[in-house]
Amino acid sequence: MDQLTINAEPFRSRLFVGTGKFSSPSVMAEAIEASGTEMVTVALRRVDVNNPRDSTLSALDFSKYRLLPNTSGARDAAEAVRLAKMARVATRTNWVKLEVTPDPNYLLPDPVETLKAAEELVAQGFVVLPYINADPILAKRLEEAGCATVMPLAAPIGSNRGLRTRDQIGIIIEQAGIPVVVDAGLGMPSHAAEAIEIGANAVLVNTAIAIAEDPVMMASAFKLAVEAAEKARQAGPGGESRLARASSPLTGFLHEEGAP
Amino acid sequence: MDQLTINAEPFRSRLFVGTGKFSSPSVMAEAIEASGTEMVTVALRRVDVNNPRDSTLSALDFSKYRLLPNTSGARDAAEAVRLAKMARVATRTNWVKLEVTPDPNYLLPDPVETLKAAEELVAQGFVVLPYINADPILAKRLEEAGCATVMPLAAPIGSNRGLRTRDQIGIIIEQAGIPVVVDAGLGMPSHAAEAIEIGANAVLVNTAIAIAEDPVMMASAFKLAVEAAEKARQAGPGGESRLARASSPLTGFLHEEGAP
Amino acid sequence: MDQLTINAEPFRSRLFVGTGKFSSPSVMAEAIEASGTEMVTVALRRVDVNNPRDSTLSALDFSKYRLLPNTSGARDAAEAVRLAKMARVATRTNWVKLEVTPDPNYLLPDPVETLKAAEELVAQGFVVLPYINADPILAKRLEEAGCATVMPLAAPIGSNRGLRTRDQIGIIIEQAGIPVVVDAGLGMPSHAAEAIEIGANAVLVNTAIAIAEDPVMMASAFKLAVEAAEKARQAGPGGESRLARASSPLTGFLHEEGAP
Amino acid sequence: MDQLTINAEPFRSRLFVGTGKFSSPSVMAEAIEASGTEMVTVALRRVDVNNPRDSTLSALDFSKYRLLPNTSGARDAAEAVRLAKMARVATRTNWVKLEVTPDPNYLLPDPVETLKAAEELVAQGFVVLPYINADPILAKRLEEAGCATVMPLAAPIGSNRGLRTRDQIGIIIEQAGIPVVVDAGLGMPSHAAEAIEIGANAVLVNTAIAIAEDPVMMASAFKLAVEAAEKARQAGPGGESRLARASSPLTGFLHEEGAP
Amino acid sequence: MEIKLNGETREVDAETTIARLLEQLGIQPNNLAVEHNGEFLEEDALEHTMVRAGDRLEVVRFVGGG
Amino acid sequence: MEIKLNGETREVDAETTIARLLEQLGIQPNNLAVEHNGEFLEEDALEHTMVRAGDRLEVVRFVGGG
Amino acid sequence: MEIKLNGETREVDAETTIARLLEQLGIQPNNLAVEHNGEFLEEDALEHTMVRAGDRLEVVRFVGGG
Amino acid sequence: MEIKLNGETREVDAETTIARLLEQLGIQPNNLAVEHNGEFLEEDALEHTMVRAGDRLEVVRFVGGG
Repeated sequence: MDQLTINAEPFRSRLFVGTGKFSSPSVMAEAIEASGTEMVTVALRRVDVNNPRDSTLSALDFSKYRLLPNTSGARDAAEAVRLAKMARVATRTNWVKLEVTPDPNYLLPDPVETLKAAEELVAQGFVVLPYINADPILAKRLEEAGCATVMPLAAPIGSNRGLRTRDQIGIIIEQAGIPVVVDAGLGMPSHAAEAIEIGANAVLVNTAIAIAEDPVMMASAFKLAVEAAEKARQAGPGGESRLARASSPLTGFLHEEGAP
Repeated sequence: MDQLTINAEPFRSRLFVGTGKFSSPSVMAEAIEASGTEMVTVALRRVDVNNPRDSTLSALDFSKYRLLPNTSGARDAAEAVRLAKMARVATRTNWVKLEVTPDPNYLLPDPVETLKAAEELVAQGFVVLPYINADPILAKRLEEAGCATVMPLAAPIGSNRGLRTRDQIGIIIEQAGIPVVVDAGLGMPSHAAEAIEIGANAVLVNTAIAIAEDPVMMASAFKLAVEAAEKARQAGPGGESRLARASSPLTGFLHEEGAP
Repeated sequence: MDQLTINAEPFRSRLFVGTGKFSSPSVMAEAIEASGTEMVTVALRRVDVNNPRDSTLSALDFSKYRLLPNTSGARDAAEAVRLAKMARVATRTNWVKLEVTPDPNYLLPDPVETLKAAEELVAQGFVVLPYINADPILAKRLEEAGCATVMPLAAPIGSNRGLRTRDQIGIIIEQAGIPVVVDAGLGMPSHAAEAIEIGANAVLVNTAIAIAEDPVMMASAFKLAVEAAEKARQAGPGGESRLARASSPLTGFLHEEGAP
Repeated sequence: MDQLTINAEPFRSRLFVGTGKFSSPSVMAEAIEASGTEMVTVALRRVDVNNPRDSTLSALDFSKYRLLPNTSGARDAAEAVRLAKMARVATRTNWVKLEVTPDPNYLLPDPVETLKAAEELVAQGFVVLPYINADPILAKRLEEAGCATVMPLAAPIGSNRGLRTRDQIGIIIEQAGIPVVVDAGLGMPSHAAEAIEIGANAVLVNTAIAIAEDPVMMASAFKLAVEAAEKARQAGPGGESRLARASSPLTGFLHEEGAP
Repeated sequence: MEIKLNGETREVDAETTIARLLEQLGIQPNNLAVEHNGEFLEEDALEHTMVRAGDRLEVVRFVGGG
Repeated sequence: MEIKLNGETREVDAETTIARLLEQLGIQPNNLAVEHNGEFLEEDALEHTMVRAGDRLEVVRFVGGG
Repeated sequence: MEIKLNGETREVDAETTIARLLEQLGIQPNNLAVEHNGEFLEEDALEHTMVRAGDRLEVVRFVGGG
Repeated sequence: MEIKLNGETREVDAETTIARLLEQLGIQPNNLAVEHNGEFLEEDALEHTMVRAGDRLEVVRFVGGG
């Protein structure tokens, strides 16, 4: 399994972590630390003018993590581009997790607006990591448009339902020339491990960690699961069989003629 | 998640490992070491009289692992009891993994003979860990018969097919008063993690590790996956939802009247 | 697909129907009629001495259906045998659906008591159709004990959860020399069809029909689904493939040199 | 379950059938007849100038079936529009199954080109039924663009793998204001039934019927399965439960004090 | 005299066969099975088996079940 | 003169309409669609569109498809 | 004079640059991005862009998100 | 004299204990279990159990297994 590289930048950890929905900044910072991640997503929000010291992320040591601002809230390409540009100034990075989610119930991405925004952002010098439905053709087009990764969903954001799009993600992986990061819906370590085992290059997890009773512990759990799956792929798995394959040698003497 | 205890003996690792099918004794010993296990299964076989120095297991440091001899090859209760008694002398432990598998194709266990053998072995002072189909009532009866665990199968031995009996194992776990060890068929780290996540107390893995191209690496992968799942349970997972749950705050300003 | 024959008696319909839980005797009778079944299960209950005209089943024309009394309520072999003998007198048939279900939460069958009761009932001249967990070895032993069918469960009785034991039932079917009737848990027509498609000889449905808002309509739905699956097997399905297989001829002219 | 209506045209059958890959024109005609369908898809191909009497479809009585020409082979919107216009002349219908499939391995549809072609074809007066990935947002946009249905895929064309996109199709159905026709990958009657049971308005089947050993029998099987599922929805299913729900009354007398 | 019928205590005339008792109770004798003091009775035994004080009778019939 | 018909070079009489050309080739005019030099032809155009040397014609018909 | 700041009407001194306005409001200028009347401002523009009556300002900062 | 050892016929000296026989064969006595004519032998019985003509011996050891 090759080193993970996105836009020529190496990542030792295949786990990316979102910073939303934590109960406190310090819990968040500890969980991020425990996850071993090297890239965290952030969102943009209006400064509260009456209480301008927003310290949500102040507990994070930004020298240790690449920031990946998202465009959450954008409902079309224009809004996404607008957010991306503000994010670039606010976070001082030209990387952006492109999210265009017009539907409030399932927060699913719009393929057409996402491609349109991706093309524009690439042209403006952004490193674009688009959140998409598990659509192999769209993934290919985004790659051709110059995206740095594709980030197909396992299940709706925050649903914790696991790899419901397994077949389609398998095809995306098979055909991709850029890293495939499974995003959204991974609710348990086994889900993250499964994604890596079938060939995903990385996973992005937020809700499953943030809403656990002990987010720091859960972050550590996802860290281990991702490492487990990575090792499993390196180890060269033996494959499935329909019939049993004995793991003990045959104990022939029991059944010989003359045996009691 | 409480400490795992079997027959009043504590185990820090929830991963048990089988020692069959490794390509060499040294690879096996290294893989066992890498797995972090504290209990390994072994089988009985005739000594080769013409070449009596069987060194298969000589590479293992028995002071570090509890031996769990199995009765593989037994096709009925009598054979299983016979093997268990020989195993007790050969391995100097009264623990036994009870396997009664009359069918050579799928190596599935016989519920009636397994219960019969379990009752007899318990009466003879054995600590009995029976390999069973994922049958909640049988599991309960084996518990009542004094078994130390039940070991329901995920899929046929060596098939690497994963947790195909998930619903039934869930019921076994819900009703069990003794540890539930998922045995057979766990082919990838995500499978082992899933078993622990749904509440299994431990897992037993052999084929998936032994037939990997790099068994030592695969052993390490399973170790991490089991620890991941254990932590996830301790962390108090947040549960699934049908709809999305936003992980980023709503970025309201985009859609206000007067916004561009 | 051969004609279904149980104990040398032919059945044109592969759908058996339970008569419990219907909202009224007439709805039940109509639903049974609509199902096209030729065998219906019944249970035993005390006569209400103060109101002895129990008309629950009076609406059924018994000349059209074989009665299959069950031993529901039995918690061990002795109770099952006792119920079977009473059922034989009450229903004037020596066929019995053997149920031994000690656990009230999931109503799962006891493998050991079921085998014991089966042996005794066969010895007493009963035609025995045992309800069992999806356990291939137990199925084989019941066949050897002289049972007329095995009836493995798809999911707990009345749960409508579908074929959760698919792998194990597949093995039972592969190894069986007697008809395999999938019983319990089939909640929708697609579930029943799936069971027949993978090779089951028949299915037994009660709750899914009885608790539908329109049980007569639902009975008809199951009838059609079972027939559909039967035909599909006769038709020789083409099998799955991983890649696409074009269903339209290639329209080459679009991509020729010189094409617009 | 309301009558199925597409573009104000009623359909009694919820099964649409493709005409590709049959072993002979007469087998195809018989299978179509047996399916009970009222709409069949066709493709365009060059006339063989040296053997111009192409009789492939001559066995079909076109007065009985609406023709639905597809744009198979189109790799982008322009090709699809070009094919649609030729198809309109050749088949004398303005209905078109829009397929834009640039990838030859999985024949998956391109979301962006499909939407673009759909918009243009709607503008040109076509009744557009687009084949799409199971993408809820794309489905909604195609509806807004004036498409008559959406046709999300269950699995790759001809793969017979069943409803691998179940979660996503469920969301499409929940949000759709136009009929949802599950297309591609339905390999067995149970797959088609499942699609209708979860709320699809119709299904389109070709390969599973055409490559069966007996396509006429298989067509009949799919017909029954679709009817079964339709009836099941009308019947008001009772829903799943985790625990068992007894289908027989409790036989209390067995366990009373004083009972033998 | 008193007997126990389907779990309830009940006063019946002495010296009756089970068949006659069922008739008196309005219970039609078809589709029935009877246990007498825990012993299963074959059908023809109903006519000549006498009910005695303290006897336990179970009378069952088949009903809807799955 | 030579034209390209469905990708193959073919010798045809000069000064023919497409409709007549199809007739000569034994291709029945129903259920067809024709492109002429990459331009889609409406059906009634077949009668009055002349084939000229070097023209490209695509003649398609519907067949079995999914 | 009145401006609209993050959706709320607010009284501010006339003749101020955006940078100074933020300072007055106690908003630290790092990790921010600003839109001025719907136009995105590059960072260095904050120093020399004047706020005028009726202007709309959006001031955003990054926070936790997934 | 002949005995059957692990399924094979083998010539051994008369009047030997099982323990000595194993030693002669180069089989180390640890981690072993022995059946003698189908009867399981406790470990200390190896020293004083004599091998006789026609005896069947099974000598097993534990090996890798799952």
